[in-house]
Amino acid sequence: MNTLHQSAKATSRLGRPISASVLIAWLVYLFLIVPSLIVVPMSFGTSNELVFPPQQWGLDLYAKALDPAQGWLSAGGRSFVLGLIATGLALMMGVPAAYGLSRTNFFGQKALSFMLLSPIFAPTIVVALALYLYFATLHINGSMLGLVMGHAVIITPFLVVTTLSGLKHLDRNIENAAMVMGATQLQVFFRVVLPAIKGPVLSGSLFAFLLSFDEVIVSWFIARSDQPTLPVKMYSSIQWEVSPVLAAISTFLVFITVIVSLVSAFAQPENTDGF
Amino acid sequence: MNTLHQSAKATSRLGRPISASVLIAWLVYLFLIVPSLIVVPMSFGTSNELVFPPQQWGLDLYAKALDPAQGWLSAGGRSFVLGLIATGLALMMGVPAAYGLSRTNFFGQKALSFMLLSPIFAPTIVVALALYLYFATLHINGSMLGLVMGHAVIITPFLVVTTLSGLKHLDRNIENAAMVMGATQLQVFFRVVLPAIKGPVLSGSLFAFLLSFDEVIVSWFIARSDQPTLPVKMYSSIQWEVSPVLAAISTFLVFITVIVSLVSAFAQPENTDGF
Amino acid sequence: MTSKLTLHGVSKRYGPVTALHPTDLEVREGEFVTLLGPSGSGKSTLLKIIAGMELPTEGRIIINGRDATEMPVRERDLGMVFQNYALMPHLTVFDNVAFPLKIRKTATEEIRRKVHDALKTVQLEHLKDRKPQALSGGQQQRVSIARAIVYNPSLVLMDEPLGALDKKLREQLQFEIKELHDRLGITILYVTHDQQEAMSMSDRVALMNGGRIEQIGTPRQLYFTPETAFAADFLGSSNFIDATVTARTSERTVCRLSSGEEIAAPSREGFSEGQKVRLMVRPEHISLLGQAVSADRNVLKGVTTGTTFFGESAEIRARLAAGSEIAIRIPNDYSLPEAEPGAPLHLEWDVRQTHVFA
Amino acid sequence: MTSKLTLHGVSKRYGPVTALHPTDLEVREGEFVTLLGPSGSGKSTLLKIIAGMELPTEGRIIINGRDATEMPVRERDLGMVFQNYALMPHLTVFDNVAFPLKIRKTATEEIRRKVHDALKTVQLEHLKDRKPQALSGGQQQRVSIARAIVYNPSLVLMDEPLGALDKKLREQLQFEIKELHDRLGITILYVTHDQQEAMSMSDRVALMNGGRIEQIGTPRQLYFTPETAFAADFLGSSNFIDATVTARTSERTVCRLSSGEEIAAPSREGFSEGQKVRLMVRPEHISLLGQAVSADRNVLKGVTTGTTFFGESAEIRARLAAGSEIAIRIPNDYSLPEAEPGAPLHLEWDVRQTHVFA
Repeated sequence: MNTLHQSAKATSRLGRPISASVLIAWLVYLFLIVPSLIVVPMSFGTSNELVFPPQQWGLDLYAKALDPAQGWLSAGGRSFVLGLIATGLALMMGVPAAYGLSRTNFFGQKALSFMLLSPIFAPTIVVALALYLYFATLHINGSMLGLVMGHAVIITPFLVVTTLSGLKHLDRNIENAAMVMGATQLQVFFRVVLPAIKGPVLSGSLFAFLLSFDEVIVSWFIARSDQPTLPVKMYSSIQWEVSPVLAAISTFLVFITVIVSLVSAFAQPENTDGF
Repeated sequence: MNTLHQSAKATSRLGRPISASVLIAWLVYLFLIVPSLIVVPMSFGTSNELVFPPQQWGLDLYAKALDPAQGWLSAGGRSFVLGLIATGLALMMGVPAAYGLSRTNFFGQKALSFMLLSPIFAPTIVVALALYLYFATLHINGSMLGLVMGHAVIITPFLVVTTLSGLKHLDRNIENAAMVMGATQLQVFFRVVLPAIKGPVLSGSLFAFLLSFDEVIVSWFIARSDQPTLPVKMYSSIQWEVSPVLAAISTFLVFITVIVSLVSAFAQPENTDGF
Repeated sequence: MTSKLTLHGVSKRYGPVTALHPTDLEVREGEFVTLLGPSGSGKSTLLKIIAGMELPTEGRIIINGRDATEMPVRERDLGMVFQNYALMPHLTVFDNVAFPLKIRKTATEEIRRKVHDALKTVQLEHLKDRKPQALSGGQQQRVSIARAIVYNPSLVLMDEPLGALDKKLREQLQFEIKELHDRLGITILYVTHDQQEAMSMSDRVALMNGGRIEQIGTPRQLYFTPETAFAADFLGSSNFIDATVTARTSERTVCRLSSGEEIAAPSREGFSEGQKVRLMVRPEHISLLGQAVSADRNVLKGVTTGTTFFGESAEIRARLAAGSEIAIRIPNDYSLPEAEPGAPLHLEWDVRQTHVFA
Repeated sequence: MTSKLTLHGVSKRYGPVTALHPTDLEVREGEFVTLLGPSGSGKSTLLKIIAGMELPTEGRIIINGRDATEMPVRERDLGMVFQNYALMPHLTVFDNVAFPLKIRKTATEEIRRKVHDALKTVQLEHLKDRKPQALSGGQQQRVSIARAIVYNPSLVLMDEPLGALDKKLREQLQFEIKELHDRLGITILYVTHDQQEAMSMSDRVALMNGGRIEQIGTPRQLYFTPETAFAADFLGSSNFIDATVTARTSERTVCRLSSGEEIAAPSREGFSEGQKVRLMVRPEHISLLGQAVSADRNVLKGVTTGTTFFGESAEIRARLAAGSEIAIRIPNDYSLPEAEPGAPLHLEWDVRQTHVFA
């Protein structure tokens, strides 16, 4: 009687097959993440070739990456500004569009919603080619305007999706309550809806910024070859030779990505406003 | 008294500002979709240059695209097979991993789940570079194995996400009920969990297949130049000249995308099993 | 007393479907009126039309003397309390209650004072700086009530406000809302599907069924003189017995059951001899031990089929000689013997508690 | 009768938190035992330990004579019904009920027969080809019950099975489950937080509070002789009055209120003169019109503060001379005059219905 059972034992006995799937999760994770991670130690090498592990350790590659003459800094700055403007444009289009979609019941809303999101599924190469041809007729290839509009086309659907998911968790009656209390539709949108979904919208904006910041193909078509974005410059330089400085740039990009997605993950959970 | 109000009037008066946001949704949609659509009429032109609208209509470009000597057919076949195998591999890794993630409560599960999904946020160019370097040490660059593994790295996180969303709607007590009734953990997984989430898993698989079928950058690094995937072959041919036959190929890709995403949209809604 | 809400022949059709037949209703100043009915009975449609979220197909709505039929929601001068509180998650309790005043551009000092008073009324001053999510369901609904009364609207609508709360809390808030109504003299139109809630809170209840008001009156009128079988069945418990009218005077209608036993009921218009009817008597009006039989009591024989213990009362189920099952609700006593299944029973009740329906 | 479930000193701790103190419990063959308690009282923890979803920190579990303490869930030979039905959405009603039999590799013909019988028991044969989502909540729970009894397990666990249903359906299924239990002789361990449900269905009720069984007994024992103030308050309505013991014989304990009035109660162990106590009397045991005062009746003076109409009964609230509020539940009569607030009242009740708690 009254034998003591340790909870560790309980977990291992009752939960064994579940632990198996946790093990699978870890293995899959390693499979997915290892390649991206070996770049990081490589970036702290000094040799002129990319090898793992590096034979000598140092910060030479970072010094080279930060050398203004190499053009990496200006490309990075260009990508940053482009990302900001494109995200701003996507916000102004995507949030009202998502609100319109989620708050009306009219014939074809389903279809519109499906079509609005279809660019997410569309092949990048086709979108890139199409944008190139389209912008050629508008004579905006090679301009910042072209890049901003191209990126906005790519990232707006993602903002629509994240905004829609935020709106789905927003009780429709909160808007009704505001209207009964005397608010106009504009007041409802700006004082009730927007503040309530700011978490998902912020998270979606960060994600959209990352997408823009990392985008290669559309930018490659549209950007002027002497004014590349950061990923385009990386891509161009890889086409000729895999320069070790790329490991440093890649590590920097991984770092930015981790930071932004961490921030985004904290902004995501709903009902955390102000906590 | 007893005035008749037409509901059209009601909508326009009470719902005006909402109609405004619907209008925005349509305009945004046009902005996003028009570029991709102008490729379609172009593909029915016959001239040697890509112009809109085409001066003459015909199917010449399609005939050229289907000519085996041009290599488009074999590239398409290669992409198709690659997509199937990579999706299969991603299914075998992603579904058990998602199940493991969603059905356990242990320290670090949140972190693991975040890391498992982080490749979605990772810059493609970095992943491509990293995979290239990694596969070089494994000597599988240029092989189908390399392509399959590279694509699996890219698409597995998406399968994990869709499977997780399916599992979130599955009442945990359904599994408990099966166990109380005498089922083993394996029986629970195969006879209860899998059939119940087959909608989201199918939808996620289709999405994963599309991602693989449309993927450019990773394939461009890994594939042998004489055995390109369809998007890589398109990309290579654009680098030299924008051949009109690309409009036909693009139209075909758009068509495939629309079909697959329609099927996926029908598989998505939960609780529709068997209806 | 002045009328705060008047509906003249308000109806709603969706294409060929009629959600609400032409309906008249008046709510007087300070009155507590409840729309009671099962889901699909039209009570929500009616509420939405009054709030302005739907337009009526026909009819006119007068709120506080002004024709509000085509008025936008925000001009109708209503307060509203929703089942799921509908508080703004990004605002504190104070700012939620201040919202309607800010919309009205009330002066800051007046806002502070009015919000303070409203929160004091619902006893939540101490929580004014919390976010709604940090409150319990009952507290959230109290905030929502404070928000609906702080700007002193003509009429407060309450849409199943206690539906999301558990039983103990529901009873407590019933009491609080009723007390608030009596103390502040606000006019309330309340919607619920819970007959107990409707009866214990309302001045008048409008019982809805199939898109129309089936009966309207005080809770006592609905309970003791239901006009239809639906009203009898929906409010309180009820036993129905099939019978045929055999005799009729201006005072009494006598009906015969299939067993040959006869039951008397007070006469109502519209029944004739030979007509098939349904008799109704409530479980708690039936007594068990036969007293001296008088002309004022109906008596039936039956056989016990089971008993259920409910604490403050117990239910005995019996099968009548006429075949149907009947429930008898008796006050519970300590010393009450459990009735054995199969034991013969004599049931009796006051003739005045017998109701006849077609 | 043999024991289907025996718990010996079963407890559960999560680190420093004790979710369940050492608990003994026995459920005999054919018995209907209910674990009743508020959320956090330990009833769910106890159920999970019995089902095998949690392991006890200490103690032993015997199911149908076999030590099941460390047995995996699937070998414990239990049936279980969950609040949200837990039916498999991809299987038809027939296949859901057949699932446990297929797991046991029962012959196809026997499966067909047993599933048919089980569905007939819950009156759902005609829906056997539907998917669960095409059924109402009540029908889904009946399928779930059929699935839990089709393989004739030693013990059927029911975890708040009626919690997701509305009131009318809940009452109907209470009746059906009880009838099924009586007819098939199955052994049921039922969990609920609804005291009405526990009292009307159970052979015995184990009232849980703070991680232990506070009192166990028949519904009548718990209702009429509650051993603690918690039990008195959780089952049924109750009025508590503060008092001090002034005299004590083996039969009666006399207590004085702050107003100087005296109340008598049957004597129980453990109270001494001068001790502060809480007296309890249930609202329905109090009568209004003072009969000839006898030694067997307690009498108090009060003033009406309000009345609430509930249909079959009405509640009068009064303030005692001693200060506290008290509720009186009286059977509703047609002719009952509404008591005016402020009217003086004489309350009286049987000494035997008075309970004393520390």
